[in-house]
Amino acid sequence: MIKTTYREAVRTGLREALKSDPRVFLMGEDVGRYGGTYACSHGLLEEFGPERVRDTPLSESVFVGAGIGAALGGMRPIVEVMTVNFSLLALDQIVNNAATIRHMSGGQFSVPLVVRMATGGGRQVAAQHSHSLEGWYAHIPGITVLTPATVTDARGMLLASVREPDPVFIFEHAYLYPMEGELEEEVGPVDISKAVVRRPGRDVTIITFGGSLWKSLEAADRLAAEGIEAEVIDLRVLRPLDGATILASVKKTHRAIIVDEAWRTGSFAAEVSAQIMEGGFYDLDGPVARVCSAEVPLPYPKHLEDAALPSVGSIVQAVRAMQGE
Amino acid sequence: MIKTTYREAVRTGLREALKSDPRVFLMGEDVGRYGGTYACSHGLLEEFGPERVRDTPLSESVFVGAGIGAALGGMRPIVEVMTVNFSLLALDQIVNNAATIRHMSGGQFSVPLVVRMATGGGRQVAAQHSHSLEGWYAHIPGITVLTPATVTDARGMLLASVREPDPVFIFEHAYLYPMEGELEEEVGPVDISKAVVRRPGRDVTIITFGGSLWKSLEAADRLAAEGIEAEVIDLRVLRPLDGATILASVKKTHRAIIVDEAWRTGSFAAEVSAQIMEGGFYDLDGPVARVCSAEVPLPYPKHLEDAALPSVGSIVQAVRAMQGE
Amino acid sequence: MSTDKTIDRQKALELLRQMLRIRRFEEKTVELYSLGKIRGFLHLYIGEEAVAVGALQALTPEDAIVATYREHGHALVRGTPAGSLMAELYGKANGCARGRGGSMHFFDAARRFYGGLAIVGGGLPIAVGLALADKLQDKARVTACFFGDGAVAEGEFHESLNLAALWKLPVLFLCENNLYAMGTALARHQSQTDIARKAQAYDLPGEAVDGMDVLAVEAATKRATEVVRGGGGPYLLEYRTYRFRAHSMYDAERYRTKEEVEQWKQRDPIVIFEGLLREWKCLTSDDLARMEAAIAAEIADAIAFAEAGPWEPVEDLTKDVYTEAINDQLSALSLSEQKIRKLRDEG
Amino acid sequence: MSTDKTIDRQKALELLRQMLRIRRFEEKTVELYSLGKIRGFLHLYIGEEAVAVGALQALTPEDAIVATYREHGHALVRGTPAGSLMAELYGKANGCARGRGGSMHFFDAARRFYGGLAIVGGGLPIAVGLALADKLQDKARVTACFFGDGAVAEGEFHESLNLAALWKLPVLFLCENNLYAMGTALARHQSQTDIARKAQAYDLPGEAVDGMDVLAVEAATKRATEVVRGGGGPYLLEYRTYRFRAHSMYDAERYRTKEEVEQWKQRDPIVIFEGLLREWKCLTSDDLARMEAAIAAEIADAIAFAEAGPWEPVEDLTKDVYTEAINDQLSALSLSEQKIRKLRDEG
Ligand SMILES: Cc1ncc(C[n+]2csc(CCOP(=O)(O)OP(=O)(O)O)c2C)c(N)n1
Ligand SMILES: Cc1ncc(C[n+]2csc(CCOP(=O)(O)OP(=O)(O)O)c2C)c(N)n1
Ligand SMILES: [Mg+2]
Ligand SMILES: [Mg+2]
Repeated sequence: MIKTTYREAVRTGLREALKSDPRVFLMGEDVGRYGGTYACSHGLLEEFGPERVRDTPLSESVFVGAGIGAALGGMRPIVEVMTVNFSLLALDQIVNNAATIRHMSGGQFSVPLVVRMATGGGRQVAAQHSHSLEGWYAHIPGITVLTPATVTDARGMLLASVREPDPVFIFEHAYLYPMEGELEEEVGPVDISKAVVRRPGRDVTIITFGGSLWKSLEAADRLAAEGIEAEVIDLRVLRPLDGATILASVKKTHRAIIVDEAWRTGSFAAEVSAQIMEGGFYDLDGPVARVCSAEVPLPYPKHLEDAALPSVGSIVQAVRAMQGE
Repeated sequence: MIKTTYREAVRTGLREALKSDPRVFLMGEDVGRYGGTYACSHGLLEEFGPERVRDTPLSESVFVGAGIGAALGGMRPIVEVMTVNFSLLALDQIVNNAATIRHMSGGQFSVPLVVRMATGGGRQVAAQHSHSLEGWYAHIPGITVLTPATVTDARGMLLASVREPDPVFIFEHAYLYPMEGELEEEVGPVDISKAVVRRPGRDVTIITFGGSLWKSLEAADRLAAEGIEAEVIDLRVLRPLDGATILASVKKTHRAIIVDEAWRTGSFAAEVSAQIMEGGFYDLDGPVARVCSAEVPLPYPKHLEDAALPSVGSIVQAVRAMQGE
Repeated sequence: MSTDKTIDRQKALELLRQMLRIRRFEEKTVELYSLGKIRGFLHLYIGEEAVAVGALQALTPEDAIVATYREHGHALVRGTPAGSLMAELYGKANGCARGRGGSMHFFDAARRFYGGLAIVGGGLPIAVGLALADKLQDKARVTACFFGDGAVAEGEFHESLNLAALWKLPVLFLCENNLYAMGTALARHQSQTDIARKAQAYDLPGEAVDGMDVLAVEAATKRATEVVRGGGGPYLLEYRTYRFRAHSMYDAERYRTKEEVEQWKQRDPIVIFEGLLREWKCLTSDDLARMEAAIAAEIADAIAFAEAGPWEPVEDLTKDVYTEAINDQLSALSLSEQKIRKLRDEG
Repeated sequence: MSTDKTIDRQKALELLRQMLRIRRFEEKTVELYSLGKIRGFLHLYIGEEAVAVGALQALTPEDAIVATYREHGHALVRGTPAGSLMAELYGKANGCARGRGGSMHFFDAARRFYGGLAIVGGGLPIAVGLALADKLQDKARVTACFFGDGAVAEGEFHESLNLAALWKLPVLFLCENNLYAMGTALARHQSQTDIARKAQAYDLPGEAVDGMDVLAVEAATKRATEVVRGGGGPYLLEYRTYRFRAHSMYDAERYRTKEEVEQWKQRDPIVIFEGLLREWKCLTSDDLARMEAAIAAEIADAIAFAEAGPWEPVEDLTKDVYTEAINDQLSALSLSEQKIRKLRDEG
């Protein structure tokens, strides 16, 4: 076990991927000379050279589309879209090409593409730089959507993704990059099909993913002090969703709450709630609740941003409110 | 009352809007000389001239963005994005500018913009031309999302929208354009804040919108023949959602099913289900169900497309299955 | 019109035959459309045949093609059997994309035909990526990317030409300028109507060619391809051509006059080339009749192949959404089980 | 450097003062950032001051401005009080956007300052629309749209220039070419590094100007503005300039050498213009000291204003998501009631 940061875990994952397969290459804005906006690719240009670590112009649509094309052409591109906010400019390529080509061509073509991007709020960068749109991506058939929350997943999911035959989208919560964690030194690809229980409990299930995992775990600790034992599920994979793990937990706890940093209406939390409705209704002692972001373009000042985002406090409160029901 | 088509209702709505306010103008691909891909603006160029009915290049991002800018500059633009499929190219402008500017500027600026687009499948135009993404739009705070299903709404919602101070997105199901209906000759703006009960019933609530309304009503007729009286709610407005009308119905029927042409995972149907979970759990006799599209890029052949989309048959079956529970 | 009479007779007849094949194939699709055998959108290439026929002469089987929704001609010339294309138009499982794509989405892996992509401008980034893959793999292949004049207005045109030029990628950007984007005339969608000239903004070579002259198209494309294949980076060619028919099957053509269309029909690439071949004594009426008969037979066979083809079973609806995904019974709750993953043993 | 010594002394001093104001204001923000008073992203304009100062001389108060996340200078020159801007950087409710936007999102309706938009390239379509509104309303106003060299690669640059040129809209496209898009040098993101030349692809005038020379910037922008205001359609200006500091507060600057930065600092627009004014006998050391003192006082006042400003109450979080929306208590179920609509009585 080594202590490492999430950022470093991504970096060593990228390094490993580049080393293990000559078809892998990295491209995106400032992944090379700059070393990555979040320093996730620092040193890789020097190690692998400019053919395999490619700085792109500010042209999200073409470099994501070129990733699709390169994947069709036999390569294993890893594309970094700096943040999810800018990925809107590439959404046509993603929805209409990456996600459709395999099915639409009758299975003739595969798109083994990995796209990474930073997501989420909480760093006071205001309305145009704080979106949490991974739930949108999870709506698209044909792609896989991953939300690593731990250092192990940050590294291992990347390594698993470059071996996938179909497009994988990895959402790294920007808040997590400096976070430290324990990593097995030689950890390879991890499973990318299952949710995991990060904390067992019996009274309520807190279902979450990405940056919200840590808030949820802290909330669970606080609740434990009050005698409420929360089970915390890290979804890890938003698409295809591992409903079985969710339902098994709800069957045990009879109560569930979903924590999702997206705006509430149309959040991925709604999908999880709907699936519990469909598969776990008779196990429930009360309605499933959601803790999401306020329906507002995220403002810059800390007090307003804090008020808009899910917090340890709002999770604790929501769970307490359920217990009263 | 006059008999008219949905297409004609949109057209007369556009005409009325252009006549009633000199600040209103129309722009989009082929809205002028061609008369609109779906003929919704046929004759308007001749009547209002090329300054007010503007053919644009194929540049979705700039003509939607220019709509935002023109709205900021004192005009009341109506922008036609030919279909929702192409609107992905304009999503950055919509999410990052149209939806944020009012809040982000501290209320200094308004964006009185109307954007219309055709949505939905069912016409055998395959994977890149059959999306139903209005649910995605409903996720965005700062905009209003309308889904007219009737001729009255097709016309009246447009007239209401051009009077709104904030951006309104209107999704017209392409399948509906040739549909006939009854229209009050002088109908003006209609309410754009409420859902309506299109068919009263006592046994189950079918919640739907847009093109799926007609399938749902037909399903309700079939179910009535079997003695099941379904109440059919047309949401009309996806954002802000009229939860009260939904919950009032569920309180009465104790069962609900949502019909939504989007892919199931992350559909707007999930949001409606989650809201019933949160506000109507104790009224429910059984779990809320969803009838959505199969999770697949929509294929071209009719038998496969039919199998992928919600149908009268699949709605009837889903309701029957619930009754058995 | 090129006046090089030294052209090989067989070659010349083959060019004519290919143009005629496209023309007759598409004329037949119109009939089939009105019979309801073909549905959805159907965009005809009639009038523009010289472009695909001429341009594709420059490519080897190893090269790649990315085309638009108006791609019947390109696929026919590329060698995808007419039956496979006709079956695709029918939506049959023996079609070139298992019937799933229809008219707008032809695919053919064996011939490196990457669509049939129907979002205007959407194919350009894909072509750039295919070329990047070739460059990274040291393959001397080129990718030919066809798109319309309308696509030139899209941001993806700009981003694609810049990136391809910046990285010196082997892409042929082939603009089929038929003067209209649906109902919008070139001058109403481009401030600078000289499309070839836009190449300068990316420091790459650009050239306009008479797209009604199959020999001129061939010659220019061969020159361009040589540059591209030789490592010279991308090349922009603008073929000046015209669409004789409606944009798709539904189009009142209010945006242009009958006279304009008639004038362009005077420059029908097939009629003109046929005349030239006769003038050069390369073609007799008998030759032509034999050619027409063979084409008619080929198309009849294609229709028979399509008619006889099976429909894809409904159970296979979600097959190939993911690789080796097994049939997903629309149950979202167990999606994760339905996707077979081979984490460690996969290439 | 322009050598027209007939320049009005007061005017010249004002240009210098404006550049100095920006420089000192931003130097102060660096201190405040390290004190934690300012958070989030902070992009400095230091080194590029001649551009905003020179360019804005061409505008009247009726004209509109659309800028980027690097817009402190533009707002200061435009006349938004320094206190209002500083308060915005603090996130205080007396800021120019009620504190909601911070450094990247300055807004000022009274001065027609439409952001502070932080998606690269995202401001160009907005500017096109503002100009369209002016044209439709027969107003002889222009819209000045600032953007970086990095934005030139985005599709929106292309789409915007084409549409503005096509419709002859009064937009000044003002490219601040500081040779880098974050860490990516111009030659690594543009195949054609002569940005002004790209204007030809849209059939509009384009011109490059020394962006370190405030007088040259002013002169070129005035000429361009005259054309645009006169109905000549849009104009592209490329200001060649340099950013002396990091891209934002976090940037190891691995992508350029210290020597390169030092060389450019030799061309510091303030130092050079100051020298010129001294040479022309327009400026004494006393003048300068007085100017610095006044600026220091202005900035001290701005900080005091920001420090004294209130935080926006948390209850107002969702105010102005919609017009006159009342506070939405995060309850999605009653959203519809929370949006006050005035269907019939609204303008
Ligand atoms: C992004 C996008 N916008 C709009 C459309 C609808 N559409 C399909 S073809 C077409 C015209 C394209 O014109 P051009 O590129 O010149 O090709 P042509 O049809 O003339 O061959 C339009 C507007 C589309 N498919 N994609
Ligand atoms: C669409 C988009 N992609 C990426 C970013 C992240 N980003 C912010 S500024 C910047 C560099 C922009 O360079 P340039 O346009 O030259 O402006 P400069 O910062 O040099 O003034 C980048 C990549 C963004 N804000 N928007
Ligand atoms: Mg065309
Ligand atoms: Mg720059």
